[in-house]
Amino acid sequence: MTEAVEQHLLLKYLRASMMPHIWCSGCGNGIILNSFVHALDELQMDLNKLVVVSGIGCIGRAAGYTNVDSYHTTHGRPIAFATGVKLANPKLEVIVISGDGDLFAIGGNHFIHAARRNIGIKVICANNFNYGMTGGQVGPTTPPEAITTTTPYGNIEHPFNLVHLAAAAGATYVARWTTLHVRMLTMSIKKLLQRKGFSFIEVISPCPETFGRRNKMRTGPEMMEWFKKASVIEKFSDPAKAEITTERIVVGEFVDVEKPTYEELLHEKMAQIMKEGG
Amino acid sequence: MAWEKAVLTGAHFMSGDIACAEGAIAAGCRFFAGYPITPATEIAEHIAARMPKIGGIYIQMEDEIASIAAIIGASYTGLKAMTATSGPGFSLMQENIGLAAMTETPCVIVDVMRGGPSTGQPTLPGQQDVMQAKWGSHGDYEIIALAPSSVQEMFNLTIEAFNLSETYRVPTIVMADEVVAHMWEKIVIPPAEEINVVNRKKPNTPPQKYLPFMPDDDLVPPMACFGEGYHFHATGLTHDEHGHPQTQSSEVQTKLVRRLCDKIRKNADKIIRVEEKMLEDADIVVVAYGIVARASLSAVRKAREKGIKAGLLRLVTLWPFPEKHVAKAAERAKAIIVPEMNCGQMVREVERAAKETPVFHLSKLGEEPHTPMEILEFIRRSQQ
Amino acid sequence: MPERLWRTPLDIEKVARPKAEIHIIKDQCKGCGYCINYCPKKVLEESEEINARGVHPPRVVDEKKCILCSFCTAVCPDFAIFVKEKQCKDGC
Amino acid sequence: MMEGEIRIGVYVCHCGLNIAGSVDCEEVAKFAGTLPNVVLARDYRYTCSDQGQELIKKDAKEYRLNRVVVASCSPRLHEPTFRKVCEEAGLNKYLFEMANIREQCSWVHLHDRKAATEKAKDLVKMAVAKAALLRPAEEIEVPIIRKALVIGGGVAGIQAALDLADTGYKVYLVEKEPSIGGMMARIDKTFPTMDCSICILAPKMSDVGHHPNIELLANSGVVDVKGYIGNFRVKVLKKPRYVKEDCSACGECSKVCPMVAPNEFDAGLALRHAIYTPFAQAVPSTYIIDMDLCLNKDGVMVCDKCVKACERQAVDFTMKPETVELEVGTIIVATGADIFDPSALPNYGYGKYLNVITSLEFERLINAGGPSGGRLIRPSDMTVPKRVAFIQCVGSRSEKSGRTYCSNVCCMNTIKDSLLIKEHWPETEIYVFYVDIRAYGKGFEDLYRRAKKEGVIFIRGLPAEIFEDKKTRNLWLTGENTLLKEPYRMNFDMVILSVGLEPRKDSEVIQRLLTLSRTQDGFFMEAHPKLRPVDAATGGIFFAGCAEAPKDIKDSVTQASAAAARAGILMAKGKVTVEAITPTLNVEKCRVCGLCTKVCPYNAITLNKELKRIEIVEAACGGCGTCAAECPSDALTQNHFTDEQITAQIDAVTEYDADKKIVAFCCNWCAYAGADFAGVSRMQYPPNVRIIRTMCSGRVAPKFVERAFARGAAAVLVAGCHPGDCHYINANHHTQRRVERLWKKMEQNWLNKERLQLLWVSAAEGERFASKIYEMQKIIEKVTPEEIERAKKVFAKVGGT
Repeated sequence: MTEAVEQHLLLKYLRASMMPHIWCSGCGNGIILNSFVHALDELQMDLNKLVVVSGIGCIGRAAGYTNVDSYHTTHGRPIAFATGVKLANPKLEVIVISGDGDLFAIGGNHFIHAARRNIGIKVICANNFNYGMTGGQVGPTTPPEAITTTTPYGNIEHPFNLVHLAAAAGATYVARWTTLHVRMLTMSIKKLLQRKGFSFIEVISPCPETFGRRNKMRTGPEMMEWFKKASVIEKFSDPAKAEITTERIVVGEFVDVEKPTYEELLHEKMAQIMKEGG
Repeated sequence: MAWEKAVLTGAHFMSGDIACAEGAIAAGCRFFAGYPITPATEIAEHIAARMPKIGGIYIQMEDEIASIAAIIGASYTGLKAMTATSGPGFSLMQENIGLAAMTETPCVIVDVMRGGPSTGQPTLPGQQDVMQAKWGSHGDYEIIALAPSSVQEMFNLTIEAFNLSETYRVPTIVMADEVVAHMWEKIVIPPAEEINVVNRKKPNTPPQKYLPFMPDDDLVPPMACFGEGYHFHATGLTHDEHGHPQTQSSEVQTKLVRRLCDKIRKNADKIIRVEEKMLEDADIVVVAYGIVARASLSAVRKAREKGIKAGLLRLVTLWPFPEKHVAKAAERAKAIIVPEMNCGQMVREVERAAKETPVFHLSKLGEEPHTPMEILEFIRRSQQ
Repeated sequence: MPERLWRTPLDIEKVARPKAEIHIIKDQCKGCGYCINYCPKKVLEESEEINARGVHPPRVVDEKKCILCSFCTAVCPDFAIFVKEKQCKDGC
Repeated sequence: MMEGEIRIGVYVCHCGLNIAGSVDCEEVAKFAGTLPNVVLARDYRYTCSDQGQELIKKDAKEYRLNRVVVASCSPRLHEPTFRKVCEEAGLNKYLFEMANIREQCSWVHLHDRKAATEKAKDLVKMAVAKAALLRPAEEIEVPIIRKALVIGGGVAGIQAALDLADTGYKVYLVEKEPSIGGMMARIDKTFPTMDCSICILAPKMSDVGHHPNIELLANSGVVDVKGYIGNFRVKVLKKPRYVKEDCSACGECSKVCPMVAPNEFDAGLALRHAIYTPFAQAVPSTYIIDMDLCLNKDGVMVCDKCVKACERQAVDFTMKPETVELEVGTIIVATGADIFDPSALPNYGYGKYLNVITSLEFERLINAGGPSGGRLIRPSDMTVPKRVAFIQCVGSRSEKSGRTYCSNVCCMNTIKDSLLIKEHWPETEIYVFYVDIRAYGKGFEDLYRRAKKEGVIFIRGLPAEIFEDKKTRNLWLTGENTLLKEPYRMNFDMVILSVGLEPRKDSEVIQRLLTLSRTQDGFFMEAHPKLRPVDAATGGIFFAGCAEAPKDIKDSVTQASAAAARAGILMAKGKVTVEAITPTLNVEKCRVCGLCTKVCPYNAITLNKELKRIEIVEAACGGCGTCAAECPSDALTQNHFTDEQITAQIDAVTEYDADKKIVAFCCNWCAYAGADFAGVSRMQYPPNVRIIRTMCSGRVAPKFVERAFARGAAAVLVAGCHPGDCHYINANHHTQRRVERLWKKMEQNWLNKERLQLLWVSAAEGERFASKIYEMQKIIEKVTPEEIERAKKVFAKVGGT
């Protein structure tokens, strides 16, 4: 075999000086980042027009790792920040990569309102069912009865169904994949990058260290096997029924519609007002 | 549209909030994100009406946290950005004011102060947020805060605030109060060319050489913006010149945090503005800011008529605190009076600067601001 | 069609199979094992050696078996493996 | 009908010598004249002839006949004919009855004129007895859905579909392979005209693809069929192609696909990719992914090369199997045939010797579009053979292969192939080893001559064995030249096995779904070999192509057009009359127990709980009569097969010499047809069986059997279709249940239960029927008079004489 004399094909999309990343062995975040840069590569995106924004949490480091304009905001606020960026320069492709806790617990309000406004930002959510960076506490997507450091006797909260939430809030593109469906994920991300409106992809991501370990899935491969066994690919099925259980994980695309974005409508109005104005 | 055209040159009769909005526009602000709150709402309303006409962006966010986050984003994308709020909203913004300070984001926050704490008295004036403005967010940092005391100053100081925040890459706060904000007065907006507008320093290095947080001699790093091809990273984490997180190094932490403070402290003389009235021979010095300074001035005048050597030191800049000016005034003064619409906030800074000179605090909460009579009375008494 | 197919197809030689060149950046590997588990051709296995991160990076069992699907490249969380088509004149 | 006097006319038919040859028809007629209600009895040479028919009409008026009985051939053949005559004579066609004295009498007792005549009398007596009780009936009309289903997309299916579609009917064409075209698409040239097979087929294929009236369901299979003539509800399972119809068949995906496997279409002589199209002219042209081969088979999308290569983004790994429901009025079965696998004959070494190939492999090799680009080469060394041998009847006409029939196409195919070789490589020495050369068709003989003229050598006598020369990989053929009566031992470069055609391995599936019958060879059986050669016994279903028997292309196309025409006739009429053999309910007697609703295979009887009553949906009724047999209170009567009528038949049989007779109840579709088949094949069996025809063995109520025994019958036979083949879905389950109950009862009463026999026999199993009668003959010989008497007593209460 050939020894690795040369650099990784996709290294140019990463901040080499920050590699290797901080993520644990078997963590799905790396796969998501990998899939994301694959998509950039396949689309030959203009990197000068790309802004990656992330919040707080393990996946929050993703912004720093992608070698484009990037910003690492406070906990829960990436979408609000991204809204400012997108409106300030609609030509920019603004991608928010963050976690389930950041986007749907502390940041939930910003998510639903950005979706409602149909701001043309793209959100990729790594859903690992817990707060990994702080050591595995219960989160808005933690499955019932799951053991976390703050639900030592099993979770009694009802988790969010993120794709249903996104669809209900008005997202124009909604998909869910697991890190095992990395090919589909890449295709979805490519689609995401080529769309106008508020778009959302949930990526079910293995977190063996702080979640799996406490829930009978010690290693990354064990969690991936769960994804493999349980996943069923549905085509534009009802997101309300897109369950995530031990037996069944519904993945696929759920919504793909076009509607005018906030920035489009805003600039239309402005043009009209300026015409009348002078 | 060129910003000159956006400037409403001429004499106008308008409220402080509207003047503030016009000031922002005149300063080149083209992005406003806000959330309705008395007594700052009219700023948003006026901007909402004006921005579309001049190609600027107005967006009403879901809350104040979102508003400040959005203007930080807009600023990083190259627009001059502002938000306006009052006490409750100002509290919500604190964490991201810290982020703005940490990521050295030029942006302006208007805090129209009302009676607190909590929901307090939304429709009555207050000066209770002045310490929060300085210390509200966690960790060590410096910001700049200005206190307008007239509608004209609502206009002028908003421009000033933008110039300072652009110059020093620091969040700058206009500490207005309900009276100044809702008061209608005549103001004069000068011709555009006579308005001094400062824009942030741009890097002159090629992208591959650019270090986003490497300061020049003035301790302020040149600022590239998203979409300009610099491919830089900014983070709220402690970071080195590259903007790369350094969460373990005390060296980087010390270097960064000191600089963030020093770039303001060391430039304090350039930043600070005060107004001195009849101080040359003043025995009694009134130190005031905002609307209270106006009552103080007429009180000082009345005192002079009555033969009392009183003088006024009006703080235009609240932060960094005009320490030297207070000290100087304190040298020959027998007493210093600090009337404030709070239980005693800036008075502490004055005491610190006044050394031995006795400092009396004239506190007033709720209802109307101090009347000249109240202050005059206090001046008289303070003679004994 | 139910006939029994037992012959070696006549064009077995003609159908060109691309040659793979598997690159493993050993010290980048965190040893999650995804590439090994999901290689459809079982081209990879865990090696004995211990890398800079203290794990066993994968080792190529038989590069010839690789059909360049590049799933290992796609599924690696650590950018530690990638596959390229061998660019070789009629040497190999 | 309310009229008082019953006036029956009886016609005993000679059918030339077919009947008269072994039955004294005059005597039978005389006998008939003596029977009650008979006002006229004649014997006539050919009753089905025009004159015969006119005679009946004339008599009907003159003698004011209000019933007609014809004793001649099987009602399965001529009942419709005579019913028409009755109608023309102004009689309701349900006032006609038939006695089958040919298939079930004269032909099976060729050498016992006396017994045959006696049996004929009995049969006539039974018919007359039933006739007296016949009632006129009006048939109800069922609309026919003007859509057709064609199963199988070979040349037969294609032709049938096109004909129907051109007539203007909507056609669903279901093909299990990824493309239509079938066997013909794989053949190089056709005999005797030698035109390029695919060149003449491809245009038809694309017509199918584009025809506005044809919906093509490729890569699909029929999984369920419900309903009846004119109203079939069909479920078709569409297997996923994993490629959407947007596919432009550019082939870029195949180029990048890393996985390869032998191409079935090329008999495994060439490779294909996991994403592929079986051949250039495939219809639909949409590519398909072989999921068993694809790297993404276990749900994880490992490889996305094809997805990336596809400009139109037609590749879709998320496709799932879908079931489509169709409603059609007619169904054409064109499922084709399989190829015999010669490795079953080890002496020919196929699968062991590389240079022994099948005729189909030959077709692919000689085909310019094939894996060798049209060069006939030896698989062992890719050289062109100098000496080639063809071996005929491999998998045909031999006990050894288990295929005793002639596959019909192999002789001409070999002659064609030999000429193809001569055309390309004239020097080649060609030997054909045969049993007989059958060149019966138009232009066939000329082709045969031509081959001989071209120097092809024909040797009578198949090789016993083939040996391979390990070095040269040449082949030694040893056998006997049966003309010269001398052994041969010859050496060849290549041997081509002319393999036969055999029924599809999965024929049972279609057979079960459509309740069809099959011949002993295993091909589907037509309703009548002469007069209804493309109809299935089940109404509304027709055959085309090799599904029915091995055929060449011409015959397949001919039969396809015929089938299309037959289906077209039904659909053109737009409605079909359901025989008036549905049940009627006597509300007074009905106790609303609901047992009938449980046995009805069509759910045509339902229990209305609110109104506390039984309701019958006539249109849905299949007419099996199982409900009537089940009803404990005799409230249900199956029209034209009433208790009274059947009892009358039983009584007629058992009036004299009951203790020597077998009363047989045979279902119309299998058992009765099987008995007919025995007759058609002139199988001889003991004459003492009397067959009573019911539509289904499910109609046979225990009380009929009991009645027969109560009246002293020696034995009773209940015969129906094989379980699973029942024409009324599963009605004959109940037959079994009932017979078993009777057996138990007989045992409990110390009766020899062997006297009651249950036989499952298909329409093709005349042999089986005949041997059963022999078997029962043996049984009744042992039955003592005491036994008979005991049975009479035991059953007297119930059956009641």
